Amino acid sequence: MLTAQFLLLGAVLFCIGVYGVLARKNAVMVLMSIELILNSVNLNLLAFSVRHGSVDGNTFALYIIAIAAAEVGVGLAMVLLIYRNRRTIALDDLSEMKG
Amino acid sequence: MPKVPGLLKGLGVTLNTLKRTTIDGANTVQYPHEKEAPPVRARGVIALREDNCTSCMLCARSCPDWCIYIEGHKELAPPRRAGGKPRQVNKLDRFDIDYALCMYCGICVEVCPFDALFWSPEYEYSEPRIADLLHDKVKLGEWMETVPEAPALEAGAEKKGKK
Amino acid sequence: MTSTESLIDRRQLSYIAAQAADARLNVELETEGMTLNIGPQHPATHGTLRIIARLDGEQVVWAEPSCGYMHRGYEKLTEVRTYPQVTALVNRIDWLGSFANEVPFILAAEKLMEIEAPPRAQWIRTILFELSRIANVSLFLGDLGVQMGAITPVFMAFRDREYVLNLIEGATGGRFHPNFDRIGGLKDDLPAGFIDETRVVMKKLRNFCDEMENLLFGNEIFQSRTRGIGVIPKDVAMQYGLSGANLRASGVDWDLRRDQTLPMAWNKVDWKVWTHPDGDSYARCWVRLQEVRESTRIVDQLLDDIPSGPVMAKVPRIIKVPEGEAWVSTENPLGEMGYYVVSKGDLGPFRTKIRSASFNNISIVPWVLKGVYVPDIITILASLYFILGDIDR
Amino acid sequence: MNAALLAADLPYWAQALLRVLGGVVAVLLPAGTIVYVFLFKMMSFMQSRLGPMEAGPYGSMQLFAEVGKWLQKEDITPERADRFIFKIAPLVVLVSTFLLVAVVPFGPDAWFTNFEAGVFYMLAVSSVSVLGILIAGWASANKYSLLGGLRAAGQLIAYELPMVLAVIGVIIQAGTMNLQDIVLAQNAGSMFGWDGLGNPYILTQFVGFIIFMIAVQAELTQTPFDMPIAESELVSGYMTEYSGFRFLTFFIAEFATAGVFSLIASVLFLGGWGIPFAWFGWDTMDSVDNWMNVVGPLIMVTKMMLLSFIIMWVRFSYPRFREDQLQRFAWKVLVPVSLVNIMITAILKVAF
Amino acid sequence: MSTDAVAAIPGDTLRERIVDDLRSAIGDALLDSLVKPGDDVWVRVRTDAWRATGLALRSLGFDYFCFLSAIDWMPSPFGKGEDDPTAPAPERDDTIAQGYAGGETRMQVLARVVHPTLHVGVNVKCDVPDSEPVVESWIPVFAGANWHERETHEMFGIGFAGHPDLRNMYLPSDFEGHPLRKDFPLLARIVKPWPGIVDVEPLPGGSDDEEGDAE
Amino acid sequence: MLAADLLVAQNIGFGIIALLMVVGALRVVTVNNVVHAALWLVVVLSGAAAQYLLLSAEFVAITQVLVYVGAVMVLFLFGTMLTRARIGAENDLNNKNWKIAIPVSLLMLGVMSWVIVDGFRDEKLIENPGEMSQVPIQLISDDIFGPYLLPFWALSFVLLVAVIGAIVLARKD
Repeated sequence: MLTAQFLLLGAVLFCIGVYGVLARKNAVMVLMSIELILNSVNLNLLAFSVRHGSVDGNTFALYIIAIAAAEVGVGLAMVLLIYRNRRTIALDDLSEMKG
Repeated sequence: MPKVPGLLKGLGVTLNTLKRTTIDGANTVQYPHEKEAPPVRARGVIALREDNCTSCMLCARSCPDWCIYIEGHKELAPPRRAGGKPRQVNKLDRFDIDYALCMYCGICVEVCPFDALFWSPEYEYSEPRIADLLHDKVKLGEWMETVPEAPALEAGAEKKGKK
Repeated sequence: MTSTESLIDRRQLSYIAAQAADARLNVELETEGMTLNIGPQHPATHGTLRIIARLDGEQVVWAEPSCGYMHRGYEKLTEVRTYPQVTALVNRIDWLGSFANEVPFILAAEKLMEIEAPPRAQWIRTILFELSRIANVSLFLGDLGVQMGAITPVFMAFRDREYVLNLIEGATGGRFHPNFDRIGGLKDDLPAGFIDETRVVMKKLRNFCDEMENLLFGNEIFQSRTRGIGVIPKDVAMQYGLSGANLRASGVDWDLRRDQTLPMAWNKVDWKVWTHPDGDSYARCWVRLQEVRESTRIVDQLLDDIPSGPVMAKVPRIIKVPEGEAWVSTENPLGEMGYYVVSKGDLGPFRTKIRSASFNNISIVPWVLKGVYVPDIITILASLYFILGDIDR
Repeated sequence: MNAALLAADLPYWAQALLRVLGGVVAVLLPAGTIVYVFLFKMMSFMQSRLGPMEAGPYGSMQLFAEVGKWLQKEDITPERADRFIFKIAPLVVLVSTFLLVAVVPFGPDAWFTNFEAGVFYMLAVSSVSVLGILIAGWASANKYSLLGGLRAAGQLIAYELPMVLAVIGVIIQAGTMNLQDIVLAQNAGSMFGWDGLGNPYILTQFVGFIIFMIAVQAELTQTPFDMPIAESELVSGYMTEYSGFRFLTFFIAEFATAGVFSLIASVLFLGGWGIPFAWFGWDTMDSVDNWMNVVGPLIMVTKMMLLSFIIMWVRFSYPRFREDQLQRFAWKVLVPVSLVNIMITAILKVAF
Repeated sequence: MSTDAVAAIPGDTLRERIVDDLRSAIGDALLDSLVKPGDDVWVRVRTDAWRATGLALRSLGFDYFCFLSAIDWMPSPFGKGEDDPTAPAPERDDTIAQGYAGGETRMQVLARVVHPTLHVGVNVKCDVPDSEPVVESWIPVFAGANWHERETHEMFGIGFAGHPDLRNMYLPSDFEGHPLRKDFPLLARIVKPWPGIVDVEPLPGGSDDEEGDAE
Repeated sequence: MLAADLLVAQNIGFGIIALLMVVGALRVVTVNNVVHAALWLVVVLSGAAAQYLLLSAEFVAITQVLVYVGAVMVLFLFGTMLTRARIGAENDLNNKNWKIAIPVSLLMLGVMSWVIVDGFRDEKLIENPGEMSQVPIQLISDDIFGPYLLPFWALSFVLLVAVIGAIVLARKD
């Protein structure tokens, strides 16, 4: 197994995630794309963890998973709030930050 | 939140029933294998004693569901006493009860002045086709075998002859 | 708007507020409104009642029962039938307590004819009346469990109700639809052995009531599901004409068996009218449970001293009821069941208004369902206890 | 089932096949037994009736009749449903069950996998079924189903937390997350210096056990926590639109999961495949006699039946909660109590 | 115990007093009344005083709403559906005769309210004008009248002014006709002839007046 | 088992899973139904968990399943179903600059792949794959509660804030 194969997979996922963030209009879809990006980062972390024979990568992967959970929680709460006030979750329509 | 006693009592009831069913047997009956006898008065099916029927139409007229069909004709019967005039009697041609319509109210049995109709507790006569629930006079006559004696009455009842 | 109406509105509002305070997790996610059709084929509406509920999340914004799936037009049908035929018909209104349906109709006809059944007939009528109440309400107790997810009570209810039905069948010949009452008395006397059997069965039913109390009423989950749910205040209950246990659970001490003089045997024995001050679902269920117990007591006492004598008064063979109007209502298992019979001197009634208990009891549903949660719809409907035939007639 | 036992002699593919077969047996056998013994017979007896009696002696073949009936039923998909998701949803639920059984140890060498983080894995995998239920509810294009699915999701997430927290007490006491080691720790343990009984954690972690069983009841959506399928409210919740084979899949998953959770509970709290007084002083996994690989599974099945009995007994006796009461119960009672339990366990662990 | 309650059940004097109280409350809107001894009390009020009567009764303590319905006093033109369809239609008496407490119109609205502590009820009737069958709604008086009025509207075609929604309760919304009106035929009695019409066929050639000695 | 065997098996496994993940990820950003996208994301995340297992990070893999598949995705589905999850395709999920997004992300991919390939060439992940063993959980916990305790505290605080924030945001009043 090569280091590069994991890193390349991570890169592909990352770019797909970036595309999703840029191209998607629906707030939930954007959040999902962010999850893709976070996962690609995790993949890199773990690959390097193995590469260097240290567990630090594992630790930080765990931290990232926890952060992702928190992010999704808050993000979805915001989406619901926006939806409640405006009956839409299309981000383009949200030009102002009023509740 | 929940206090324990009420919840445990509920478990006790089901466990008790489980115990009782195991020891004393269930309250249900394995139907096709064993059957419970219906009470004597049970209104299962109407039986016809054809000899008594004079096709007077009273039952058909008083049926709330109009489910009794009677056809008959008059006919001369030999005189009862020798030398008498030949009697004119009503001869029954058709006596059908449509059990798909019947609501088992028993009015026809009650109004019959000649004791031609009886209740039988027999209940197993369901049919896959609804048209087969129309019982003709032959079939109704066959039910006569299953008609039981009227039950004894509870103490204190005024004895009276069967009407 | 009168002042009472605004009072009701205020109560309704505070009720909604209290319910909303109980919101799950205290976090309400507002969702798109949704219309939920409960019924006509739905396991919770024992029969074919349909409830159209407008929901916000799981909270009911507006609910309306839609009945008529079982309308048989009995009021019209009575106009083309003779009095004995109508008796067979009205059996089918509240099919769980059939015998009790016949009694007020027969009493109304007897009132118009100004005859009275002999005492023995009155006694037997009362006994069978109470037996049908037991058969009806014990099924309610079992069904209550099913509506709330407990599957065992219903089997116990069916088990013990079967004994009562056996008694009714043994006496009348009809398990569900006795058609045993006649104008002027009864069709027949009791068969031998009825009294002893009934005593045994009444003991079993008291035992059944204890079981229900332990299995269901004492259960904390059941209590938390029913207490404070679907509160109907006294004055609202009266306005909507609720009757029976539903009215008594709202604290109105009114029982037609006690509070009117009818040629029946209730006032000859010692019994108690149970009321409950709360007016919630639990109160309604609890009052019914006590009523089953009380009914077994009534039956036991009546069995002790059945007068002897005939069971039929002298009536002509062809019954023509004199001209007039009469209203008779009795305390049926479901509540006040009354017949307003208008006679023109014919073989059959000219017009019969059937005042069935469930129609009034269920007409409060739009009021009481406002602001409750979907699971509470079921609890409240179950505790109001209706029979479809009794609503639609 | 004893795949690991034969591992030395068998090629890779044969081992894998054996494990798969063992897994199928370990899922279907308990499910079938639970359905027949408890759902058919015990429930009937508790309701004063006999239950199925026609198929086979005492209706023992009834289950096969039912399976046959379901299999030959038409597989109906609602017209407006999301077909693909509708079809895979029951399989997701079933997969969760199969993944769960993979960590359960049945004997010293009778296991499918021996994860280091077995308990953790079990908790992770059990949450996958939520996904299946949620998409089953959504894809049915039915309001009752959707409500049922949402309720299930809310409930299963709410009760996963108490379950995790209840298990943590055991983990602290055993000092390991490996299920096999937890079994060993219980049976080789001692109480107040007396090791005759071992140290089944049901005694020391009684609070944890109760919370775990309540959470299991909720995870399995059995009464009093069966709002997602709530017969009288939501018809059949997320299962409303399913028929035939796919309903059977849900059905198997439900009862197999009950069995698997009972197995896990008996591993965590009842000493797993060991029993008191029959633990002959073994103190490491290697020292356990080989015959335990045969007796162990039997002991496990016995314990599973015992715990399933309790689960089903409660199911047949209680009415159900309301959704908000259930959530309140989870967050305001179970979570705090289990946190206190963890605290006390940790303190005692450090103290002794 | 029940004996006290029985003693408290009011007699006819109470009923008469109720009628007097009602008369003083609504004045000459009370057209007619009937106190049947030992039975019940009927009053008939003017159509325009229908709601006022309800309010007056409430203020008299009649808080319990029992039912509301209507009566069509026209004799049915179809009889009991037991006529021979081949024979010419029989003559029927079609005079409209109202019942207790009189009346002037074909249809009357009938309601019953009860005093919850005195345990005495009052049957209130009011004529429904033939030309425009509308009376006032009782919903402001008794909220429970809602469904009863809907039912009455559906069955008799009587309108209730002030009722928020007089949808059909039982029948489909596009159903035509008002089933409980006497001129609405009961189809079940029309599509099938009465089996009682068919009589025993006479003896061919024999005269009918000759009676046999049987039975 | 031979190390070479393992290497082949792992590489095949990696290939299959990676393919699934890439397809899944592409579907996530292109499919026009929110729930379908979420389910494709589940495929990607489960694939990621499998990759973690290959990378001998058992604990992280299980956490991935527990948190992502069991909780985050359920939350996603829950949220979408509460708002607008319709059955069938929706057309307006992409915004108007999706055409620009494609070259942007392709460019990024190109740059990154060039860097990765250039930087690592055929460097092995680990010299002797047979030595690869699962990371003991104890080491991770020593790591968390040792040198990285401060981030752990910070994380706990973030989680607490997130919980409170989510509740405050989603509350009705």
